[in-house]
Amino acid sequence: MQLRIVSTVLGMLLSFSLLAELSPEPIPNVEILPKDYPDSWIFAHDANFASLLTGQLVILDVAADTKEYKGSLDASQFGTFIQSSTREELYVGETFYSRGTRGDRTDVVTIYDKSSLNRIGEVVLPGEKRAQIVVNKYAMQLIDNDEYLLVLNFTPAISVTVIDIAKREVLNEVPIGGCNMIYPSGKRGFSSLCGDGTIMSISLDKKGQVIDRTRSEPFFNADDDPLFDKPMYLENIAYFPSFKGDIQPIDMTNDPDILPKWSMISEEDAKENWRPSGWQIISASDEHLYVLMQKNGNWGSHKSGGEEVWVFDTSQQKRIKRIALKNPGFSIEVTGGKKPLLAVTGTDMTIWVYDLDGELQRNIVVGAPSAMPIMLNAKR
Amino acid sequence: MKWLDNLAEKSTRKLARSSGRRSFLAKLSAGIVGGSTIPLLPVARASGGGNSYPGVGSQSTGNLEDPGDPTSCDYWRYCAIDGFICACCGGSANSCPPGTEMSPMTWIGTCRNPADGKNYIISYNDCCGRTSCGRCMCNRNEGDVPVYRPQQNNDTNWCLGTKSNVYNCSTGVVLGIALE
Amino acid sequence: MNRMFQGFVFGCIIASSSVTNADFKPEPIGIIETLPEQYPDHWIMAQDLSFFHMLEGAVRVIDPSEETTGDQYKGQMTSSFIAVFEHSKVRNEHYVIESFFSRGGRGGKRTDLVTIYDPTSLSVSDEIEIPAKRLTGMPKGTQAALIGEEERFLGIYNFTPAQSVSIVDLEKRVFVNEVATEGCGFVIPNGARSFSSICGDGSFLTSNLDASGALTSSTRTETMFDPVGDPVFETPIAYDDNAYFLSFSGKLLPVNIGEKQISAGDWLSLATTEDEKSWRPGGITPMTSDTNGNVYVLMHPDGGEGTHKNGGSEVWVYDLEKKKRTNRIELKNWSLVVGTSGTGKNKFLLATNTDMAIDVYELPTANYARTLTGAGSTPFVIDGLN
Amino acid sequence: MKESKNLFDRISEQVSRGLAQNTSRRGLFGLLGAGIVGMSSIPLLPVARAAGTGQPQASDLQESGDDQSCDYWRYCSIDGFLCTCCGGSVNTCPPGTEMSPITWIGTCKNPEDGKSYIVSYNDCCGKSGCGNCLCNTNEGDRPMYVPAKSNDINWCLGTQSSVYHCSTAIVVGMAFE
Repeated sequence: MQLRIVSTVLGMLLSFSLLAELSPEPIPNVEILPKDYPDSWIFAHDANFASLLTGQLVILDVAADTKEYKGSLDASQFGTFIQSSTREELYVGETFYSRGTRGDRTDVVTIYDKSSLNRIGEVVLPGEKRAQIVVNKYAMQLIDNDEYLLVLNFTPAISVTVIDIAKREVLNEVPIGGCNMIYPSGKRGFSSLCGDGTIMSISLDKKGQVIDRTRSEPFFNADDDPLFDKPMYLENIAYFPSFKGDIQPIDMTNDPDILPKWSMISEEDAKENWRPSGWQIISASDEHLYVLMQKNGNWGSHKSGGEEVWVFDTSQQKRIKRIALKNPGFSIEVTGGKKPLLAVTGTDMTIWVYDLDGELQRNIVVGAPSAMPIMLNAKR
Repeated sequence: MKWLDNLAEKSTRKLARSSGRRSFLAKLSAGIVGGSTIPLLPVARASGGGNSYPGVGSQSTGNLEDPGDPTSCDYWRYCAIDGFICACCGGSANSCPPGTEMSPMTWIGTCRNPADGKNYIISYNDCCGRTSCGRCMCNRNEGDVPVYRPQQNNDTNWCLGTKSNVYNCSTGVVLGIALE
Repeated sequence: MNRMFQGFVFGCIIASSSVTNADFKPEPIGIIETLPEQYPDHWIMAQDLSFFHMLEGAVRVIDPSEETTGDQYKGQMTSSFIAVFEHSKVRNEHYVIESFFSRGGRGGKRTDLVTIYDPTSLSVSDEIEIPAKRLTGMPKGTQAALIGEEERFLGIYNFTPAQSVSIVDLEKRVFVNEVATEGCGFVIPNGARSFSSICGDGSFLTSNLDASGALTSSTRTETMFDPVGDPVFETPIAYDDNAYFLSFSGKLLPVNIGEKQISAGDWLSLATTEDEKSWRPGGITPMTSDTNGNVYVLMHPDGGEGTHKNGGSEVWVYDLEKKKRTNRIELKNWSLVVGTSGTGKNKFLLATNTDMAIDVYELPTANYARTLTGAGSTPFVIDGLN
Repeated sequence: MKESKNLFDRISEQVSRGLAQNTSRRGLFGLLGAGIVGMSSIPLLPVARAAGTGQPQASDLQESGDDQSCDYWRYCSIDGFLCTCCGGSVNTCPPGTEMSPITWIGTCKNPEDGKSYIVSYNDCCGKSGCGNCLCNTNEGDRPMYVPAKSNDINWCLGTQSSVYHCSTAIVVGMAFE
């Protein structure tokens, strides 16, 4: 059958005249991306709530008015995503069923080549326990110069699977009961926030075995003023905003060092009940934190999104700028490089791009009408 | 809750009905060779400037001999295309997005290049192995015949002969000039 | 490890048991709804092909006579990768013919199945693996069909692009045979243990099966229509002993598809006046019928080459008994898909509009009644159960 | 309970400052907190005993409102597609799905009798997302490190398939006043 088709093509080609103004174009022809992406590229993670099996990551150049869509990766069933900064690799944690929504379950970390976006490997995760949570960067992290990949499990028993990612080999599973999420800390380890207001820290040896486990004194109250679970790292300091508007810095260089917290909310702001709100609400550029803020925030409004982005200087611990968004934001990310841009996933689920002075640059639609690109990953 | 409302509103941002046809295309043959495409809703057509797809950047071929915007459903090469336009999805008019696979079998149309007035054979190779791109849905049916003539039909998923049959987007590759 | 969770659980026990005196009975947990064994005949099976997310289509069971989404929506069967739906009255079973990929959107190993659903529980009662070569594409009613009076066999059209039909024995729950239909496609049943396929040259091929599902003989007709000048849509409607095919120009071709012999009748015209000649049928599913021999066709004005999928602003009704067009229904919204359901008082014309919501019209008045909103993102097929 | 009481006071204070839109059902959450029910493993739960009867039963609960609306009183801490719009009901799953035995629990105030009830948000699993009536209320919701109070987690756990379809809201008990 294919032979017949090929001969049909040849037959048609033979009948073409040689007067072509446009030359015949090669088939097949598949794009390749640069090994080192420009600073303005981001990965927009479309959680796709109405069709979770077809979640995806879309690579966008937020500085571009043309050819802004660079490619995509699939990320099935509450996928997780992280880029390697030492290898030309991208990692997607995902879950498949042999019959789509039913049948045998397989959890994998899929490994993609960064420039071809071809799948170059896969690590099958044991135990059918990969955490399925709404897209969250801290459900999968790289540590120790990207040598080890950590994947969160939730059954609801909570643990972390340790993978030697160079060898594509599962090394260990570390239980972290009472605590959750993976915040890289120390030379080769991670920390997790705990429901009792403490932070637990685990150090691993080269074989992924636990060599040390510490737990802090309680330093926040998860009932009264919880910390958001998605912090922003600047160097080794993780900045956790709280529901009511504090910033809790934690130095993750070694065992977590709880630094003094400070408030983003002035007395004036408090009168208008400004609070942080949204999904991915904090990002950073240089020494500056960018936080998505909501006016008239209240109990339960911490995931509603906000109408302004406030910029704070971390050394002075004070606000240096307010950016009013054209369309309310749900998630934000600041790109790196010399000309950073502020990318905002609007509550309309399209991407709004601003310069750091707050001027709207462009609006980008990511995919199908149901797309929900609620996690933005700047180039790492 | 506001964002949910807005989301619902956005999903009503639907594709418009097509209008305006090029009758000259009706006379041209569109043949298969294998074939490409997936089908769909009749789509948004340019009204005035731009490609008429909100949130999608316009493009230019930068080639006077190949005029038009490859992200627009009105681009001359797309006279018998049916699916998501690859130029909006990380590919171009004649290339697939990274990480996908181009279908070796293609559905072929004959489209007139307004620059030289000549008719070109266009091969609508599908790009496969990624879930639907979802951007720039474009469906033009000049020369389309029902599926019992598969070689002239664009309702078929032409991700055949590829490692994955999952359809991502469609290209429009110039194969050569058609004899008048 | 689980201590924390137990803590929460015990907290709840204390709370709950402390209210034993209160005048209150807790509600049971774990109850799953069921549907009646025989659905009311005005219910519809709306198939959401999920065009933007093809791995997660669904066949949704909907009561179009109800007012709220919740009352309308009865349940769904997830249908993977632009699947095909069939229902057997004889066996009272639903069939979803679907494809799975071991690694989802990026592919991996493909598995094609006939998934069998129990209509009462809407749960999977069985599955039959078939060759991974079924046609995938826009929905056509004749991609698969039940064959024979006893509906023992299911024929499924394959396209690789080699053309064939897979025969499944529904009684034994096995794939039994692949019948080559080179140059022809689709499965049009005729009630006997045979089926016909439409060929690219305008002729028909009939394949006859034996009791085991093996091919015994096949016959091919002369050309019956012009597939270039005025092609017919793939999917006919069946009435009496005829299959009525609709041509792009708006004519109906009655074809008597018998086991031994196929014969075409005279063309019937939907248009009645000269003014109507520019009206053309079109849509994703442009034609349907009811149990009384009325054909409903989605029509648009100013038709021409390439407009055959544009949908329409009107539905024209043709009465096959009276052999004349009896009505022109002006639709509330431009629509792309039509279907009917029901008999007697609860009888409906359904039309998927360009917002992908389903408008409901009461028959025979054709009065607009309501719009169904819970039918999914792209409901391209609406099946009544008659 | 002391901590919770204080919390409740503080929430009430916010309500009185006029921040809330739905004051009727606001502020009661956190009184008892929220918890997970492991139905199969904890037979002592009234929840489990009731389930043994096998039939949905109309309790003496007086209710009002539209259970297909996100504002319905039982939905004070739900996140997902309402099963009432998906072929199920407020306390039953659509045909062919499986109800998750592990649930996230909220405390909602019934405006009809002014009492607070414990509502169990059992997910229905094993079919693709329903897509109808998406509702997300976050009162009492906590970040992921308090998993028992986080609605960002796919709670289709302990089911044959973890694919999420829709959410119910089952009244399983009465809360302390």
